[in-house]
Amino acid sequence: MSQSGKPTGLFKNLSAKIAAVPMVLTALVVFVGCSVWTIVYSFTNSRLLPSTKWVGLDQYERLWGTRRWLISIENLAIYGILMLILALVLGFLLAALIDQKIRFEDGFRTIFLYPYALSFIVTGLVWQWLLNPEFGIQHAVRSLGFETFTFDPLYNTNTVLYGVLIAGLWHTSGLVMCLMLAGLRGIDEDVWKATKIDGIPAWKTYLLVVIPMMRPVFITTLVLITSAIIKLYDLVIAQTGGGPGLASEVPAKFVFDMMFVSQNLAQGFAASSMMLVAVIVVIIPWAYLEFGGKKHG
Amino acid sequence: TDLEVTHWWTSGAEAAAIRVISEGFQKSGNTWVDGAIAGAGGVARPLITSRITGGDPMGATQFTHGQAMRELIEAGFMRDVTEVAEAQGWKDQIFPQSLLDSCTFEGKLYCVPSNIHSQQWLWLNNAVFTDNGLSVPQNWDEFVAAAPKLREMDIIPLAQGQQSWQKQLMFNVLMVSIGGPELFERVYAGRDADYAAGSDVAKVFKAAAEARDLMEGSNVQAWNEAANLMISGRAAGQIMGDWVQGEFTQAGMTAGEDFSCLPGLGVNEYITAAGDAFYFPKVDDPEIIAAQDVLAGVIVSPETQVEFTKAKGALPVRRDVELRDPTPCMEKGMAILKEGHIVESINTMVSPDTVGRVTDLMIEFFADPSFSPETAQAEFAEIIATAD
Amino acid sequence: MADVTANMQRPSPAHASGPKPRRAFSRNNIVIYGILVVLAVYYLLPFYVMLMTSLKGLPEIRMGSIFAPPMEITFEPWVKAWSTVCTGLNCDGLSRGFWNSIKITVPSVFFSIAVASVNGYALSMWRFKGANVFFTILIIGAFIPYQVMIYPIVILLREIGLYGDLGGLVLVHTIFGMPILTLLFRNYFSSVPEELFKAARVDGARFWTIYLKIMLPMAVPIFVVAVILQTTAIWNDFLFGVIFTRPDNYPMTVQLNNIVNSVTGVKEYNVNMAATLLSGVVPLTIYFLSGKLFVRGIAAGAVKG
Amino acid sequence: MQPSVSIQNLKLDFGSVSVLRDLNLDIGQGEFLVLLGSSGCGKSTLLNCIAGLLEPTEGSIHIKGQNVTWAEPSDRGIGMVFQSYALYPQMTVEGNLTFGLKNAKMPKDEIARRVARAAEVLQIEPLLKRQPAALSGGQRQRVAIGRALVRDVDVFLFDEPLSNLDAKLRADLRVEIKRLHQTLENTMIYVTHDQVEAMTLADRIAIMKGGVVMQLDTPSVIYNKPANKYVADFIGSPSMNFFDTRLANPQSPKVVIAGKDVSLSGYEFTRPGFSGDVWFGIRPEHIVTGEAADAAPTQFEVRAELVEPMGAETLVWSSLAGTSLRFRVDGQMPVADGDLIRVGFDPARASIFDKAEELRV
Amino acid sequence: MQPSVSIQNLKLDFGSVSVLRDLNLDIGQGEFLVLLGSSGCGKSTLLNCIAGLLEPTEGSIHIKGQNVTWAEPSDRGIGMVFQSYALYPQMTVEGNLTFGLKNAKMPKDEIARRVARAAEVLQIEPLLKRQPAALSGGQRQRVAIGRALVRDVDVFLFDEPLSNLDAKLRADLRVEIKRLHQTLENTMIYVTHDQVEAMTLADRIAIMKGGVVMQLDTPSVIYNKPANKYVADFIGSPSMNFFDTRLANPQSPKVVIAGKDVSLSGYEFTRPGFSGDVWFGIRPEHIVTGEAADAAPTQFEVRAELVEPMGAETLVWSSLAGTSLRFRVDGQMPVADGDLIRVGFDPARASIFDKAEELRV
Ligand SMILES: Nc1ncnc2c1ncn2[C@@H]1O[C@H](COP(=O)(O)OP(=O)(O)OP(=O)(O)O)[C@@H](O)[C@H]1O
Ligand SMILES: Nc1ncnc2c1ncn2[C@@H]1O[C@H](COP(=O)(O)OP(=O)(O)OP(=O)(O)O)[C@@H](O)[C@H]1O
Ligand SMILES: [Mg+2]
Ligand SMILES: [Mg+2]
Repeated sequence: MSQSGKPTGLFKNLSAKIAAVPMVLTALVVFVGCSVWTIVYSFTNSRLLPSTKWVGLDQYERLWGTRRWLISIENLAIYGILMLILALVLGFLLAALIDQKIRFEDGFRTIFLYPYALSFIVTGLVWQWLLNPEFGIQHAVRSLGFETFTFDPLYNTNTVLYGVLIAGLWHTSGLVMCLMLAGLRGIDEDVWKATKIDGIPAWKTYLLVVIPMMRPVFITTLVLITSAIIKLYDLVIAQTGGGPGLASEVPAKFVFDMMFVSQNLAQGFAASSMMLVAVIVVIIPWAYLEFGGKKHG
Repeated sequence: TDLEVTHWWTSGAEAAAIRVISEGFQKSGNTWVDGAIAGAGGVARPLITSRITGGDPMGATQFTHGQAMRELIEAGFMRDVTEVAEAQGWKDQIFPQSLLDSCTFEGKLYCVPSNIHSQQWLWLNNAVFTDNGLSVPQNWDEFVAAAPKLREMDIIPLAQGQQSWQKQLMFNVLMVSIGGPELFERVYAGRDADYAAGSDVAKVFKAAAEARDLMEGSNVQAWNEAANLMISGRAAGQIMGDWVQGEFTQAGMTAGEDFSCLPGLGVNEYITAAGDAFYFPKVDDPEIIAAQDVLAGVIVSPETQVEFTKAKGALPVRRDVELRDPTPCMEKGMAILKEGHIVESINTMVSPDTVGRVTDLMIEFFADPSFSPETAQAEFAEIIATAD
Repeated sequence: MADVTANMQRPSPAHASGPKPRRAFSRNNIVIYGILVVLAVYYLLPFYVMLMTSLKGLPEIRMGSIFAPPMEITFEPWVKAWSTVCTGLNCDGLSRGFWNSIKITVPSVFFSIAVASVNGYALSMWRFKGANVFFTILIIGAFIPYQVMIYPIVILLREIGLYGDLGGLVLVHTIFGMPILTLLFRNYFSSVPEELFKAARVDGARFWTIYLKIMLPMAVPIFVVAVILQTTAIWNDFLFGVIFTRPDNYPMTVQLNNIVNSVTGVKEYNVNMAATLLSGVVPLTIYFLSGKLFVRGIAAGAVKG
Repeated sequence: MQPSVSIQNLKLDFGSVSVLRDLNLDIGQGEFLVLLGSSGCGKSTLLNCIAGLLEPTEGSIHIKGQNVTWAEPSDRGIGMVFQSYALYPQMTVEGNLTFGLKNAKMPKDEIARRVARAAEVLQIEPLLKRQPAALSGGQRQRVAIGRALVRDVDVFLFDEPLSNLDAKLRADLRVEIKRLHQTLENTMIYVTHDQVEAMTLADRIAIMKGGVVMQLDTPSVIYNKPANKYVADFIGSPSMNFFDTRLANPQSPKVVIAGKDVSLSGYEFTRPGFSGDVWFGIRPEHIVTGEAADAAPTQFEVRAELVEPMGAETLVWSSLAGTSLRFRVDGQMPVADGDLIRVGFDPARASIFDKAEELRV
Repeated sequence: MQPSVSIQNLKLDFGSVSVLRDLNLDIGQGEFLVLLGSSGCGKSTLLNCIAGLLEPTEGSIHIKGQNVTWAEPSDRGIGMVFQSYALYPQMTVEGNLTFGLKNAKMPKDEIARRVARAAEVLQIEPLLKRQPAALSGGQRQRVAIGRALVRDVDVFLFDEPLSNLDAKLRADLRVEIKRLHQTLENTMIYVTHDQVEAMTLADRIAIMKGGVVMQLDTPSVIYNKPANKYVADFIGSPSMNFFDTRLANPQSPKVVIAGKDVSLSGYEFTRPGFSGDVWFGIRPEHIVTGEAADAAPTQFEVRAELVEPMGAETLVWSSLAGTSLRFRVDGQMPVADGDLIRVGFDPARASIFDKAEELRV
């Protein structure tokens, strides 16, 4: 038996702290450090290489005067909201259907999940193809005799985002389904029984009882989908290249093009700083509530 | 020695061309490590700059000339090849002079031009016109006049891909060809914003608006898909650089007979003499430095130039090489070059940032029929006012 | 579960009166299966088109509908995509990239999961002061577009001399995999009874012993999930693969990009599709084989808040 | 009188496993029936069949004379209370109570009336606006009962409603449920594996094992005259002491325990005249000590091996004739390990089972 | 003799919540101490402090004279058994038993010897190669005990080790733990909220409430002479009947219940001479009926309101002087709801608490 004194703060749980070093470094050096670096350089006149010629808020002024940036933000907002809602709805619908103790459950689940195994690049390419009026779905339907059938979302400024959405949903909703399915399976059987005895129809049970009970699942899902939405880039590149016109431009692409095509780093940094600020404003209060004060278990 | 060379020449003709260089290089006993990455703007450029600034430079890299590289040169990441140039007497052979000028920074030469590509061409599928009882236009105005008839026949007058650089190319071609080389240089090199807002430039925007109408229905992405529209007769013409010839040749069409080419859109026969160039990052290893020197020599050597330009369908950078089996179009180009009807490339006159802004404007303008030429011109003038 | 269904749908025995029980194909079931089948078509269509196109010859592609099955099946596009299609001067198709991808994916998956699982374990069992702050930063990090980070990370890697190394790429994957994976593991380990951890401490096990001997063997389901997610993400990664490696280490996605974006005359759609499928073979196989484990693993704790 | 719930030839298989086998049960109007049995014996399954949550493989279920074998759960006039409460976590208590009624489009004032009554009966008025998470276990269980109560049902089904609660609360709620039954006079079917609950609550108890009913009778008969050894052993804590012996029945029936003849003249035989190998069972609480032992018809001297003082009484573990013998003594009586104690019992209170079928003789 | 475990001025706060407040406790060598208290009173927290799994905010803990307040759990010479067993699910039983020893780098043959001994004591030899998932609840709990046993510790800590088991198994294992204690003679600290366990197992019981010890004494004292009303109410099931009355103490102490004078001449006062408002408490099991009632010093007539037959005895709920009165009658005695019953008790067996501080008078 040792007769040691009270260990001081630093040495308490020493191993745990050592083990957490990678995480701490990542959090501080990469996520905080790099973000701060980016923000700092957004106040400079950096072009191809970072420079320290300060220009104050010029980059931001220019950014908010750039139509492409405004369009990008608007596009992301529309895409993001629709994607969130539709992915959750579709994912939940799929999960609910699969949870009906159906036959071939494994088969259906695999069919809905496999797109997630493919990259956004592949997803974008395939859907670009399918939505191509020359030989895609429109062509196929027309050759069946419906000569006036028109389905070319990618070639219309007003609908291109929905074309991207179709592909995005195709890719992501399977994962959402999996998460939802796990959530549904975690719900107490007795609650189902109780609603049956109360004579509640199934749709009402889902809406009023089950979904509210699946809060943690929805949160995990939200984190996953939202983080993917904000990073939306590859899909657009592969599917539309941002077009037609600027109709499917997104912020991540704006940042990338600014930094590497226009070789105006500072402008790209300014744009990414704005994205960062938006993320932080939305996430921090939520993350604090969700992860900050929580007790074990 | 192994020398890693990055480039974005991945298509068939381009790959054949780069093979010429690599074979020439390997004859010297060195090894060519190929670092091909498809997609110039989006992928290859960040990679190349990251590699160089990240301290893991390749041995040599393809890059478009112009201001793009300036900062890397200024920051001291790039090697100058002045010695090789002087030893091999490039000054006398390389033509036009502007090629070397754009590689020169503070009196030193930092890149090796490999070929010349010109952009200001209108390509026409002759059969489309003759089959419909039209004569093949000889200039832009005739082409525009023929358009309504083509439309009736359900033919897209002007093919065009949706990629952003094509929109920019289109606009600047119109600027050179419709507006004339002086206008072009006054706007970009002189950065004369007032002029850019004036009536001369307004003509260019009017032409652009016309072109926009002519392009309606051309729903393809890549330039070669657009070319394909034309080859297959669904479109009548295309404004594109000389590299598009390769597509016609591959489709078995003969210049002059099956297709026509109108440099400067048949209006102002001026072309840009810009092209690709190779750059050499600074390295410590003397063996690699030696290999870089060898490569520099190989690129401009007459033997390479003949084969290379043939494979790529480009014009050579030396005055002393004879084209082998040139097409009538290439001969036209060569003649214009020799006459000195050359304009500088936009890339050497303004920064990539400015090019990007012009591009964004053109993307919007060409995509949206309700975008009036007047508004576009006003915005364009603003970009020119703040261009750098 | 399947048994229950079978029983619940059993027709009523002869002697029972009253309203008839539900039958195997009640209206309900028709609706359910109807929706499922329609949706399945949406999900399968791209795969079907890719597969069919990759088995056709070029002339047939130009003529026919993309939905029509090949009149004449040819595996040539596959062979070409795998072994002869050129990118630049290298004409060995995707095969080279395949091994590179494996070389990149295996260590990256290993390290990113190793680090994230230790993080999750430390966060849930050994909560020390400030741990949650770092964790929150990580989670926010999950939302940061990669493009924002590329530039500073290039500088960072240059400073520590890992730029261009496979090690550097592994590090990058570890860093960017950390937020989501840590969340996953933290949630999972939080659902492990705390008493188990206490018992191990009483038994004299310290941080690493508990992790290796107790927690690791218990976390198999969540490891499966993590491996699947991470393998897919890393295998499909393009941006990091191209920026943080040299050409001789380019992963398959880079080659796929080269093949698909190479602009030559007529697009060889069949080869492109074959290449696309080939590049997806590994993640697809993983999903097909372990989809069940994936769902089970997620259910086992990934979704508990 | 027509039975309230009548179950005929009920069979239920899960795949190849028979969980209920040809089960028959009639439950009278207003009766409190407890289904008692060890874990996995099919109690919940039977209850779910009655509720309509599981469909039987064969057989029929009638409630109030109606064949409801295939009716919807909500159409059967039943209410059910679950072990895990199964409250809707995001609704207030009131929401939980009214959810079913609103869904049935009942008029508002009627809903309010019923909720008020249920809240009053269950004394949960102050909780109506709270969420289940803010309730204690006992309160939650009361709300769960309330949910059945407001539906004004004929039959209440309870599936181990108290087993998640601590002992004290369990005792209190047990009494409340009993009171509730006396107030409402509904039929109640109550599943438990706790025999104290069964004994105190039931009008009749059905002891189940492996999907069949072993005995169905009043608590007192089940306790005093268990029909078979399983029931005898299952009921009572600590459980009955069993001696392996032989019932000789030439003229007067007797058994031999630890060498002593024990006459069974006072024993009420179910199968008079039986003789053969038997289990002779006597409950620990029927073993007396001290003066009472001296007065008992049968007496032994045993050594206390382990003493468990439990407050009001003390449990003593000893052995007799190679069999462990448990009995209780008054909590005030000083007993220590190793003490020799005189015990006695009245064979009339014993239960005897033949060894072959383990049925009461 | 030096105490085995000594806890001095222990305080523990979780954030702003004080869970333990200035707690002092000395546990003798070989003593079986039970910590009893309702849920959330801090029992587990105290045990975790002793084990070193939680660090106290203030105060010190000594085991065998050594200050171990800051020592590692494994260095304290303690073994701990958890409610949820906390067996390492992926190891065999043997692996579970040897994990701690291997961590301590004990020689192989010594490990084998200890495992063999523990397996013998706990009768789990046949299970050694199995995984915990293949064990029954009782077997798992035995393995969990074995894990502490092999470590040859001075102090065993049990945190509600039996509360996950069903009633029958609980009774059996209770006896086993008692036997184990008699065999090993270690110090044992045992947390439970089940009073039967506490009464049967403990040498001394510490009744906790809100982080402080309310009473620490032998089961018999706690049962018969609870120090305050909380303890009196907490111990005993059904719990003590309390009458709200006044203790008048001019010459001879007495209280008035339902209009009758009840003389307290036989009552052993803790605070002789006290007078004022009091709670007069009498346990249900100290209320007698029938002939015994006639002989009791104090008698009343009450009406049975609810009858709970429990087999060996029957619990009767009635009321007296506006207070609910519970008592037990023999199981054989026929009582029905509404019957008038004569009850009596001996005031000497009562417990009386002043109303202000609720301490025993
Ligand atoms: N869905 C199911 N599929 C297969 N077997 C099942 C299913 N549900 C229950 N069983 C089996 O049926 C038997 C009876 O289960 P039931 O739930 O009725 O037991 P129980 O008496 O309620 O037990 P407990 O006291 O543990 O609740 C058990 O052996 C169980 O394993
Ligand atoms: N980590 C914690 N943070 C804050 N409060 C806690 C924590 N752990 C326990 N508590 C609180 O401390 C009090 C005592 O908890 P403890 O677990 O010791 O109770 P207990 O007596 O063991 O109860 P039970 O019988 O339910 O096990 C409880 O009110 C609990 O809510
Ligand atoms: Mg059950
Ligand atoms: Mg506890």
